[in-house]
Amino acid sequence: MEEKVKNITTDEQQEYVINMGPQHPSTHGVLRLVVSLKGEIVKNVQPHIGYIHRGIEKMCESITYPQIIHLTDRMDYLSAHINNEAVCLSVEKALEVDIPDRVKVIRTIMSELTRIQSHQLWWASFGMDLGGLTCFFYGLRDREKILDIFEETCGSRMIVSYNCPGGLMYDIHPNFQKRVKDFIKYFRKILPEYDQLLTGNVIFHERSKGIGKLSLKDAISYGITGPSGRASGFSCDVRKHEPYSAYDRIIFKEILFTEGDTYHRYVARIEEMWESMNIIEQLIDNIPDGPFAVKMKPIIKLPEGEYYQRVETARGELGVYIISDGNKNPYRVKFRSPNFVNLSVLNQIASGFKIADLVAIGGSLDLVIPDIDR
Amino acid sequence: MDKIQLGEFIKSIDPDLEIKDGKQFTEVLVPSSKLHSLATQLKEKEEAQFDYLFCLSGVDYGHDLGVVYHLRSTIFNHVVVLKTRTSERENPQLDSVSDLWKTADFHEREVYDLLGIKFTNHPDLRRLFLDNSWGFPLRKDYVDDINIVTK
Amino acid sequence: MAFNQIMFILFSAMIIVFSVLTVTSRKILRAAIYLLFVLVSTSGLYFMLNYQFLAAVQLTLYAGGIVVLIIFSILLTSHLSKKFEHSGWKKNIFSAIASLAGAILSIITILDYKFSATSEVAKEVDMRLIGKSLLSVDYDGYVLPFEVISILLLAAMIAAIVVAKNGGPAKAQSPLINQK
Amino acid sequence: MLFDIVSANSAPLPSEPWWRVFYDFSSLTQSINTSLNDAMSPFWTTVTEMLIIGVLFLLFYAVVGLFLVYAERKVCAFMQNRLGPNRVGPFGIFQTIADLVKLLFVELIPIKNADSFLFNLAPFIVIIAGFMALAAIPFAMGLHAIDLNIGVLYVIAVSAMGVIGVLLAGWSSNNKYSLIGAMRSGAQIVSYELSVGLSIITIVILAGSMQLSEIVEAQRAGWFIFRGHIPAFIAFIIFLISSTAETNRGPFDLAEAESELTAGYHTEYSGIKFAFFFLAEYMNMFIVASIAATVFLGGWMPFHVGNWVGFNIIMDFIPPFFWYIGKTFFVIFLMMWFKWTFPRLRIDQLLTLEWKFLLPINLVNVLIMAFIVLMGWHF
Repeated sequence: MEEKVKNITTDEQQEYVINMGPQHPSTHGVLRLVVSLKGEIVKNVQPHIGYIHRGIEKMCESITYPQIIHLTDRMDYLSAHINNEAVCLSVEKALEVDIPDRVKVIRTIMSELTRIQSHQLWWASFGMDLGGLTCFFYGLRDREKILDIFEETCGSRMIVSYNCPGGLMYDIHPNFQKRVKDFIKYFRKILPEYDQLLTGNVIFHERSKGIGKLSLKDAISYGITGPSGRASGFSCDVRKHEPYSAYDRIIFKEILFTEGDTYHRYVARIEEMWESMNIIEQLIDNIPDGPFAVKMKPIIKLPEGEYYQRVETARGELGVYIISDGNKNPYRVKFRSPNFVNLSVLNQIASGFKIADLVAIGGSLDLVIPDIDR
Repeated sequence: MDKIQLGEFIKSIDPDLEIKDGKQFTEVLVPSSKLHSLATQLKEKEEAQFDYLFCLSGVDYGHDLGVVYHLRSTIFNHVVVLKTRTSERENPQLDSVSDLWKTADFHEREVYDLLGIKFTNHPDLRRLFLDNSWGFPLRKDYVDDINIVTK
Repeated sequence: MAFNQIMFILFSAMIIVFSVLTVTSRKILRAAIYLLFVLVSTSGLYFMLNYQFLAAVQLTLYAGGIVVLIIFSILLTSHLSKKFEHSGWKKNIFSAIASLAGAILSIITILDYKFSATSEVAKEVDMRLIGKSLLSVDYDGYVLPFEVISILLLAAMIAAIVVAKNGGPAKAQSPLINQK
Repeated sequence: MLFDIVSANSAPLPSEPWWRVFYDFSSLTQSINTSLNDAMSPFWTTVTEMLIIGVLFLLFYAVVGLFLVYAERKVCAFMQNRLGPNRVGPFGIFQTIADLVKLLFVELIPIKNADSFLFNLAPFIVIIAGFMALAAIPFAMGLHAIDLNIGVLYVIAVSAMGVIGVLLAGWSSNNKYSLIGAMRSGAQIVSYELSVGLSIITIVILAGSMQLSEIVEAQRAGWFIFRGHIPAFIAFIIFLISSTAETNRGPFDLAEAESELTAGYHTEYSGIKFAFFFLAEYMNMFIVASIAATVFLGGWMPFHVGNWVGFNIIMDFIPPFFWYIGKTFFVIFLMMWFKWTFPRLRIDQLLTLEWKFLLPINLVNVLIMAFIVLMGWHF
């Protein structure tokens, strides 16, 4: 044993390795971080993932396109509707189907609602990561209201599966517009409360400003998208650059900051909630009449070729890369999931900070583990 | 640059490359030996500046194993798709691009994990999701009688 | 037997037993805890003598301060499973001789002293008196020792900061390596 | 004497109003003492008195602990737009008892490679430190176990010993999270003890005594927080902050920061041993709150306003014990309010706050207070 100790270099002796996860309150799921510490300072973070790897990409190869949609719900379960949309858009583009305007508008409204509820849950859990437990209940309280709207229209609260190739599963509920408008009215009043509880707090500022800085160069090189990337100044909003559904007919601004620290990742998401409400307000009164879906063939076969479709989920750019050989099953499906990419930067930006900061940084990246593992 | 200009530009880098005008993007079929040098030039040439690797997918083409790189320039907003293949199935090796785009680090580990393609010069090539006792599940010849229902 | 006597015997027994355990324990943190018990029992003795200020100081400084610091440094430097080696017979003999000598010396001194019985009630020491004499410059005032001790403590603090700044962390040993 | 229940100097003066005699517990305790003395030898009297006090404190400890757990849940639920416990008994008041019963029956998981002696000792040290501090607190007029003439110093000294239990728990659990939690807790409590001590000393200067009963008595003319000008108020704020830190409660609950260290030093504890830590946390909160109430808010003294005689008499009718409990729970409510609204600090920020802000402010504050007392400027 003496020998062993002597062989270890001084640097290695300093490291105190702890396992964060797979069961840990702040990893938000089964993520395992092997953290090397020197005192309280994080030297190295190695994510160990795969605890809930279900092989969705492999499963997709043996099922049909409409079935894939239900698998995408299970990736980023907080952006379920947007994930559905990615596959649907991909299939519709490949088959060159014209989608009715009504579908486009409803999809956009639903996407933005999904984004708001996802950010609400993120805000709730981020507050909890920083030790403000009350945030959790505030966030969840308001999220329930959106989930109620989903339940009424889609029949399901989280894993909605509302899209299908060619349109929507069903038409919207007659109450939909009223309830969405009510919600927007309510949430416009309640969102400043979030700022009062957390954003304005001195301790919160101390905990988040200048923590986990991600430069623009790194953000692009690591491919960090979504609010996390935009907080660093990486203009990566797919809704803006490559508008899909009804995003080309509305006015909204892309939230961009340059600082790229935890605080601005936080503010970017809060601002996005405001922006999402703006988008919904522009559309909710102008849902055009028409069919809610186009009639598609019972068995959808994509023409041979490769299709890449990007959408903006609540966490960043989701890419669906489908290689089709003309059969009813895809030959290969690849999901470029935003969380998987965002996780890869954790070591880069968390090294040198304290454990408490690691938790804050992890929270500000807003990781959803099933989307990492797929 | 639009798709045609992009094709011409890539021709100017290396005239031997096979360029395919895909439905969405310009696709370039790169032999695995030229991949790294082409990627470097695409990233660093003033006119191209493909600084954002937004997707890296491993594909099993039946007898070949391949990797598809989706590159975008955040400045010019043009996209190019690089495709490379290796016919070796026992010990497939490709050059890593993780020194150019850091995001490739995780993506290549994923490809190694699911398809078994080894990336040379990768800083930390370990399996990502699965442990060493698994095969490479995204390969078409992967057999798992228990978990995969083929019917 | 009067109640005070019982308490005195109890406290003395605790002091003796835990003192012995402190020096014989092979686990370092246990030794520190036994030391804590010794110090707390001593302060109990002071309380019995109605010397409350000293008792409270004993608790604050020794039990609350020094033992905490000792434990803290043990936490930083050693691991749970670490045990001391058995000391050799030479060490044992020498320490036995030394402690015997000390014990004999104390016992002789105590037996030599004539404890005169008094009927006076133990008087409470007024806090104001302590405070005044601590800061008094009279013949029986303590302001000089007080200041000297302050300077000593200041020097110790500066030294601690210097030690901590100059490669302190680099030399400190992590508890991790002794885990085997 | 150490084991006297009665404190001599709180005997009522003949000129006092009748309620004061009525509410004075010293006559009750004195009569118990004399009747016991008549019945048995002095030795057995002392033993009996010790037993009575011990049993009373145990009961008090348990009841207050259970109630505080319930109160925290209700306050927390109120802050978070929830209902809180409402199933067991009316308004859920038996919820904590149900929890306690559960904790009693939970398996005590033995920890491999843990130092079992220290592991089992740690919760007791924490609990005993709380008990010892409780002894010196004046609950009402003439109602305290021992009235030490260095009462304040004693309470500070004893409450400092709880940290040893925390350090032991963290070290002996053989768990890395626990060790980090214990380290944090050690650094935190050792630092914040200074502020607690200094802010109390500010008031000790004003009161001119360290005896808790005398400090309360000195506030007959008005609570120190009102009489001591701004320095007393600053001292109160600092005491609130640093005592919250010393009891390891949010936003200073770094030792058990659940989002970083799962549960910190008590990660490995289960069942009744965990319950000890849990209870001790609430009792520590109760103790620091009662110190705050006693030293700053007049202890069991009723609230009086200058010349409003009628108002003052009405206030006098409220028994001193309720005044004391009311003030204590007000401070406890403040501490709960902190916990449920603020995010947690980081360890370096915590120490910076203490060493760079609270301590210098406190030192200057003590000087100002001494000057005010010297010049006789206080009310």
